[in-house]
Formats: sequence, structure tokens, C-alpha cells
Amino acid sequence: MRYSSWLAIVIVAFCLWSGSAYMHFHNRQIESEQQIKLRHQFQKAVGLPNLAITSTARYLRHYSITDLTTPFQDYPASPDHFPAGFAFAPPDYSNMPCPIVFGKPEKLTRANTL
Amino acid sequence: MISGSWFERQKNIIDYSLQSLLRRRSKNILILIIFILLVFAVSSVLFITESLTQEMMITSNDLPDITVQRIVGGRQANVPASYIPDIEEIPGVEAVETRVWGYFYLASLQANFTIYGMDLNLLEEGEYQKIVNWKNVPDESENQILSTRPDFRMIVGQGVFELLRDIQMEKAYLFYQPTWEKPIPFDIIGTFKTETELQSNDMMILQTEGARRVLELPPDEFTDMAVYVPNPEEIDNIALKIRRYFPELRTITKAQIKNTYSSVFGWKSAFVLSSMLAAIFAFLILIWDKASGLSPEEKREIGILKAVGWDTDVLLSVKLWEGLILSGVSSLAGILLAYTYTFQLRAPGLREIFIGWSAIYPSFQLIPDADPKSLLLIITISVVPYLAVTVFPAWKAAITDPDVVIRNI
Amino acid sequence: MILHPWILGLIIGHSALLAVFSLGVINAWQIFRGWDYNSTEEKQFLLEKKTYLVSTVMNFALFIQILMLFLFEMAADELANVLPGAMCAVGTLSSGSYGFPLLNLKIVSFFAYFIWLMINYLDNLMETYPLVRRKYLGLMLIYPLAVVETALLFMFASDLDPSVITSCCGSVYNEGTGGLGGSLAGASASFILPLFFSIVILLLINRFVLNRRNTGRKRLGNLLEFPLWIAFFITAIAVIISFISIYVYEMLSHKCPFCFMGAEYCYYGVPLYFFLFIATAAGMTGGLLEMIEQPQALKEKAGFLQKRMNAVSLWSMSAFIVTGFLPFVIYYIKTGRLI
Amino acid sequence: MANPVVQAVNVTKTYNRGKPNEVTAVKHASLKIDEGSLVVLKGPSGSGKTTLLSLIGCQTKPTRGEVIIRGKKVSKLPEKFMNQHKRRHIGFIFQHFQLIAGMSVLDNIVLPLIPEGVSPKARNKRADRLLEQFNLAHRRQFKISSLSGGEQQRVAIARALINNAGILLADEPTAHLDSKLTSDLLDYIEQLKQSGHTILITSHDPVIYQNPAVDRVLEMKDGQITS
Repeated sequence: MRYSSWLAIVIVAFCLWSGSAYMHFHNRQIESEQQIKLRHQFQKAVGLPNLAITSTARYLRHYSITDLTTPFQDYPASPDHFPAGFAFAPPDYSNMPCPIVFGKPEKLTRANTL
Repeated sequence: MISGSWFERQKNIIDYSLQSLLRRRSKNILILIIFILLVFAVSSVLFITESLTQEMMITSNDLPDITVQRIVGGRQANVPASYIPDIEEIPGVEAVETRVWGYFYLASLQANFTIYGMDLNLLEEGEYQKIVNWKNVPDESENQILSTRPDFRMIVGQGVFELLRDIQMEKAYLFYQPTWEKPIPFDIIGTFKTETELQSNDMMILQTEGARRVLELPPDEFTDMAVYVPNPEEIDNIALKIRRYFPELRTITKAQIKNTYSSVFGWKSAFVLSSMLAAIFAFLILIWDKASGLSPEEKREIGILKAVGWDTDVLLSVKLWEGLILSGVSSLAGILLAYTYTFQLRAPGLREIFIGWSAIYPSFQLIPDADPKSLLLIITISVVPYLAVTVFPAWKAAITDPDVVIRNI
Repeated sequence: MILHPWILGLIIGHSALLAVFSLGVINAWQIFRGWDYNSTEEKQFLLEKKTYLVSTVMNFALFIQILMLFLFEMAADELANVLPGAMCAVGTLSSGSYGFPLLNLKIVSFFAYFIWLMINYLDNLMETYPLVRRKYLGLMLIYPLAVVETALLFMFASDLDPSVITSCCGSVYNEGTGGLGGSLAGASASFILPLFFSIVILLLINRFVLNRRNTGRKRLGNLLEFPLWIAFFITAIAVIISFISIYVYEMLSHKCPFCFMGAEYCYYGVPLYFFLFIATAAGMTGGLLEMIEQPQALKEKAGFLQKRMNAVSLWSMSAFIVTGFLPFVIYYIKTGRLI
Repeated sequence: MANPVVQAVNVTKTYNRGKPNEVTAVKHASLKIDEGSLVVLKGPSGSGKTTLLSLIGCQTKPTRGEVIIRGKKVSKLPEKFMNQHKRRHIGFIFQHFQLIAGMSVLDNIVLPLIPEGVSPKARNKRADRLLEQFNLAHRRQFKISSLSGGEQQRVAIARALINNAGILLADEPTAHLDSKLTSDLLDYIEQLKQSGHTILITSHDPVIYQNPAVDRVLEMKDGQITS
């Protein structure tokens, strides 16, 4: 077999692969039409900007409408750690007593075993 | 002597380059794998960035034209209702809407919800109806409670709903603030459809009055205002006017929000990319080493080729074709892998960088956005440095003297 | 502001370009200093081998430069999303004081590389390499272009100030400078179009009248090509801005030479600029080749190359005019009026 | 008498000039070889035969003097043009065959044609003819490493002949062959001579230089041609 036929096989494989990727792309585009419509509706109804992908703190959830000072006041359980804050979680505060108490005080044990 | 065309000559050279690549399979496969991984990493980051920016851009046209906030002491403060008539009077302003929203941190779940107050009846009618999965409330008595307490209803995002279901509060959630005497239950009358989850995932939409209670917002005060301006050319002017009349107010236009968006994601992806620079450099050094440290076997081969009449520039083209084929194949494979990983597998591992460490994750099903421009960028980032690094070693190899073969040294 | 994928891409590409070019220049210097055709020293053999390195390196540099031209335009376009007030690439380029100088410099260096490579190609056809010293001297003279370019890129990148997070929050004035504002857009189509076509006609007259004659006039004609093609390039850009773009966007106010390179306009600008650059580069090279006289054999070879270059430039020019005026014709046929 | 096809005028080759290990391998050597003749260059090892052969075969450039192949002064040419001339006029058989071990017989044979831009079809046609001639047709796709010494020798000859060069240079072709294979080789060489090739062989093997087919025997000693 000639060596360039190897390349041809590789290229054909790539074509198939890209074809399947394109099919996925195309299907998603069609699917997303409905999705986009619904999202337009939602956006119109609510009007709050930014995506809910970082819902932790105000300066992350709505960074396009918060101010630069917010990192210092925001995440309820965290001191500021802005430069890394977008990727790393603050220390685990779950051992601390939960300030919100439902029912009787003796239930106050570990906060996250509600 | 038959002499072929320039084209035929290039074809022969490509043929030979392939052959020589395949003959040194083990060495080249190693390079191929590392190369694919690098391209894969770079392009996944770029894909996610582009796609997220795109996601934002899709809906950003429905945002209010100007968001107005009040700043007191350098911090955002509530907006009293007294501003509304003054702003409405500015020519060009169509409407001023007041908004009530904020956050609610649930320490036990370490989750931060976004609370938004609006008239839920609005959602029950017209086109908005479609964005909510309404919950049938079969129980007659509960229905009664519902009707008697219309202020304590809410619609939640899918992510919130799932969290609440885990703590058995999927029917109603008990809000509590320290100043209250006792918790108030809020009935969940619906959830937002998953199609909107990228925006609604952490949202709790409450009836305005209820939201005021939860956010402890006094009557006649609002979180911020949304100003609607029908003429897009006027937006900046009106924002300027608002700032002139009321220096304590801050205006954020739709365009500024869009800018922030692309710059934040651009910054994030460049951050990830530059942290990968070390890996890229390591790879380039590896390539340099592989390309310049010729084995005696390879040196002999080049000597033979030179001795049977190959020119230096033919050998150089062989080397560069080898590089081009290797880098071309791996960048293609890397890009395709990245596509599959990002949009079909939803980028496990990488998505955490972009979605942070929140407790409420959206499912991260992004709409693919494959711009040929970014493909060109990826290819530039991967192929150009590779070839640049191989030029000198390739030349070094190509100038091997045929003497090596003849005198058998 | 350096942290943006497109800026990173540009920086990587330019670093590669500069690194590779520096390698070429170091070797060019050695060749320039030590070249002696009649020598049989090992050193001379090594220098001869180095000529291969320099040619390869320069071919590669030209390749990167073309890629970078495209990438730069796209980066500018992409960054316009980030910069307040910038609507497209023009906004990005004019936001700092380095954008347009950088673009111009890139165009100049593209032509310089192209011409150098053509002369290098010609010289390599000869067994004695008659132009060797002059050509490497030329390479060293081009080198500062690459250095300045890279420096400008860094300045451009650090000069870009999105200040978006503050501008959203603070009271930053949106300048809204979407227009070109340059001197080119100021020129109206009724002034630029006749100028452009008179240059085209001059070129054609030059090509088919002067060049047909023998000896002295032919030489003059070929030498004239060089300035004529430069003029052609500049007026063509002006025509694109003041006339072609109007019909591509079908809007009187939109005069942007970059937007139509995007997907929304089916990448219309890519072939347009491709033809323009090829026509100009080939035309300029054809004119310059006339200056080569010294060895008779070289002059003959240069003559052949010149003919080829002239043909290429002529065809590309026609292709440019056809592509350029296509939107106008289509618009005119569809609506029956001018904008 | 025909014109000399190969001519060396006062050739000198010095390796590592100006260094402590400077060696002059060939000193002021001159020779002329006529069209169609078979010439043997004999001499003890280290006498500069191989260097002279590689100078004639355009593999290295002389330090001083001229090498003229078919009327063209090749020694001053830049490598590209020298190589071109070499590809068209000279076939070279190396002492250790110098075949690329990982490649098949066919691929090895067609190597000189690749930079000329000969299409694979034309290449294979020519190679097949030579394979037939040298009894190698059944080994066409074999790897070089699986061939015997004699077969490798034949492949090396076939490769030297693939570009239809009129001049054939062989460096110690019998050094690694037994007597049976040597006589086979001599047969081939005689055949080639009959078909009009000009052949120059270096050897210190009496079987070669005492062969009746040899037209001329030159002797080298200490880098100089003594007879």
C-alpha cells in the first residue's frame, strides 16, 4: 500500500469524525432554537443579566452589575479571595454552627445534616 | 532523465515524509499524543469561552436598556421611589421599572439563591406561561391556602428545586430571617423549564410582596431600576443625563454588560491558556530535543539520501512536511476531541473553572458555537510554534554531508 | 489587557516570526561578511549551506506574516466586543495610537518579504548566486520592520484598555467612536473612483503600450510599474472604504473595510483582499526586477520571472475589480439605483 | 577517441584544514576516463581511492583543482546544481551498500528519482525492469534487512542504475562478498560495460583488476596516482 493512502485513510476518518461532529452541531442548533425562544422569554420577564453558572457570590453571579468593591463584602461565609475565587472554593465552614435555627435549640448539631 | 513537474515533486516529497513518519512510529506517536493533548486543552478552553459568551449574547438583547443603581458610601443601596417620576420625565425614556431582588444564602446547603420579586400573575398569562412547568395542586385544602396567601408563592429554577427536594421542601420552602417571629412557608407553584437553566438555575422568583419580606426591603424602596429607551442611539445620552442629574446614581447600559461579559470570559480563558504556557514550552523543548538530537540511524539515512543526489532544500521540505503533517493531524484531532468533550460530554473537569464552586450547578449543556475564526486561532497557536522550533534542527539535519556515508564515519 | 486569547495568539505568532527572522538575520550577516564564491574553504561550504537556512526561514516568515495579517484583523474584530464604543475592527485599531501603524507596518512588511523571496528565488536559479551580498544586505534592512512590528504589537496590546468592569460600574464616558474618522473615509467616492480608474488605465496603458515597445521605453515602463502599483494599492483601499463597502453593507453610513471579512458577509473580504495583495505584490516585484541588469544570464531569467509576475498581477487586478464591483452591480440590477 | 567523460585536473582534497588533525587525502591527482571504458583504481587502504572517487562522484568538493563531468566543471558549483548534475549523470555503489534498512527493496531503488519529481508509476516501471534484470523481482516488497549480502549488492547496483546514468562508480564492491558473489558481480559489470556504461571501480582485490574486461588500471599511493 502506498504511504499516502495511509494519509488518505486518516483524512477520511477525520472527515467522518468531523461529519458526526457537524451533525451534532446541526442538531443542537435546531434543538436550541426552542431553547433560545424560551430563554428570550425568561430574560424579558426577569431582566437580570448574567448566567447562573456561578451562583456563589454576588460579585460572581451578577458581576456585570456589581461594583469592584463587592468582593470584600459578598460571599456570606467567606473572606475575600477574589483572584482565585472564580476557581477555588473558600474553606469549609460547614462545621460552624448554623446561624439559622429551625425548631428547638438541641437540634443544633452539624449544620449540613438539616 | 525524466523530470517531473514541481507539483509531482512535492507529491513525492510528501509521500516520502509520510513514509519516514510511519517508519519511526513509536517516536512520532509520542509527539502526536502530547500534541493532541495540548491542542485539545487549548481548544476546549476556547470553545467554552466562545460558547459562554455566545450564550450571554443570545439573550442580552432582552435586557433592560439601562440599569440604574444607587450608590451610597461606595456601596449599592436601595433606591427610593422618589426617583421614578424624575427619570420618567427625561425625554426619550419610555418606561421606568422598579425591581426587587437580592440573594438568600442558605448556610446549611452552602447555596446562594437569587431572589427576584415580581408579579407572578404576569407569568401565568400570555407568552411567559411557556417558560414555567406549572405544578398542579390537587389538594383542595392546600389550594385554599394558596388563594388566601397569594403573596407567599414562588417559582424556582430547576437547580433550586432539586436542592429543595433533597431536604423535602419541594412543595413549599420555609423562609426565615432572624428578625421574624417564625418561618414563613412559600409555596412552590412551578419550576422553570430546563431550557432556561443557564439563567434560571439559582433563581427563586417570589411574589413582590413576599420578596420584600424575605429581603427585608422597606416599602417604597427598591433594589434597582430598569430604564427602557426605545431608540438605541439615545441610550448613552440618557444614561449620561441620569448621571448628571443624580450623581449618586450609577447607570449600566446593555452594551456595557455585554462588554463585561466577553472580557470576563476572555480573561478567564486567557488565564487558563497562560497557565498552560509552561506545558507548551515544555513541549516545544521536547520537540527541539527530538528534532536536533539525531540518532546515528537517522544521520546515516540522511547521508544516504544526500549521497544519492537529494538536495538540502528537498530534505528541508521533507522535514517541514513531516512537521506540518504531524501538527496538522494532531491539531485536527485535538480540535475534534475538544468539540466532543465540550459539547457532547459537557467538559467535565474544565467546567468547574468556568462555573466556579457554587452549590447549584447548571447541567452545562452549551450551544456549540464553532466559528472558523477560532479554528484559525487554534491552528496558529499550535502549528506555528511547532514549525518555528523545528526549522533550525531540520536544517541542521539536512546539511549532513554525504561524506558521512562514503567514508563510513 | 494582554490576557485575551486573541492577543495571546498574536503574541505567540509574532514571537515565532521574530525568533525565526532573527535566526535568518544572524546567518545573513555571516553570509554577507564572509561570502567568497571562489573560496574552497570549509567556511565557504558552510555559508553556502546557510543560504538554505535563510531561504527556508524567510519562506516561513512570509507564511507567518500572511497568517498574522488575517489573525490581526480577526483579533481586532473580536476585541471590539470587549472595548467600549468599538463596533468592529476599526474601533479596536483606532482605540490606541498603535493599531493602525501596526497594521500599516504589517502590510509593508508583507510586501517586503514577498519581494525579497522573489529576488531570492531568482538568485537561486543562477549557479553563481550573483546577487548574494545585495540580497542579504536587503534582508538585514528588512529586519528592523519585524522588530518594530513586535514592539508595536506589545505596545498595542498593553495600550488596549477595556476598563469594562469599571465602565459598567463607574461613570466612564462612552465615546461611541464607531466611525473611521481617518482621512481615507473623508474622501468621497466621486473623487476617489475616477482617481482609482485613472491609475488602472495608466497601468494598462503602461503594460500594453509602453511595454510593447522595445529597449528604452520598455525599461521606463517597467520601472514605472513600481510606483504605479503602490498608488494602485492605496487608491484601492480608499475605494474599498468609500465605495465598495457601501454596497456590500447596503448602508450609506457604514464604511468599514473590515466587517465584510466576517461570516455575516460570507467572507466576502477574504478573496477581495487576497487579489488586491497578490496583484500589488506581484506588480511591484515585476517593476523592481527591471533594476537587475548586471549579469546577462540573470537579466534573462529576471525577464522571464518579470513576465510571469506581470501576468499574475494583471489577472489578480482584474479579479479584484470584478469581485470589488460585484456588490455594486448586483445592487444596481436589483434596485435600479445608486445608494 | 571519444571525449573524456570524466576528467580530474590536479585535484587536491584536504580534510580539517587548519586544524591539528589536518589530512590531505588526495594530492594533485589528474585522470581522464573515456566513454565506455572500465577503469579500476587500485591501491592499499588509506591511499585516497575512496576520496578521489567521491570527488569524482560529486559527493564532496575538492580543496583545489577541477572535476569535469561530461564537460561541466562541477567542483565550483553550488550544491544544488552539483547535485542535479550528479543525479543525471552518476550512479554510485557504496562500499557498505548504504541501503535504508527500514524500507522495502522497491523504495530503496527509486530513492534517486524522488527529488526529480518522477511519478510513482514511471518510477515503479523503471524499478521493475531493473528488478527483473537483477533477479530481484520476487523480493520487490521485502525489507532490506531480510535480504542476503548478494541481494543487497544487487539492490545497490539497481539503485545506482535507476536514473539511467552513463557513469557508474563503485567503491570496493567486492569487499564483503565471497568468491561466488564476486564472479556474479563481475558478470553484471561486464554486462553494464557492454551496454555502454562508463565504469570506475576502486578495489584492492586482484580478481577485479586482473579481469580481462578491465581497460585500464590506475594505482594510487598516498593520495597520488602513480600509474
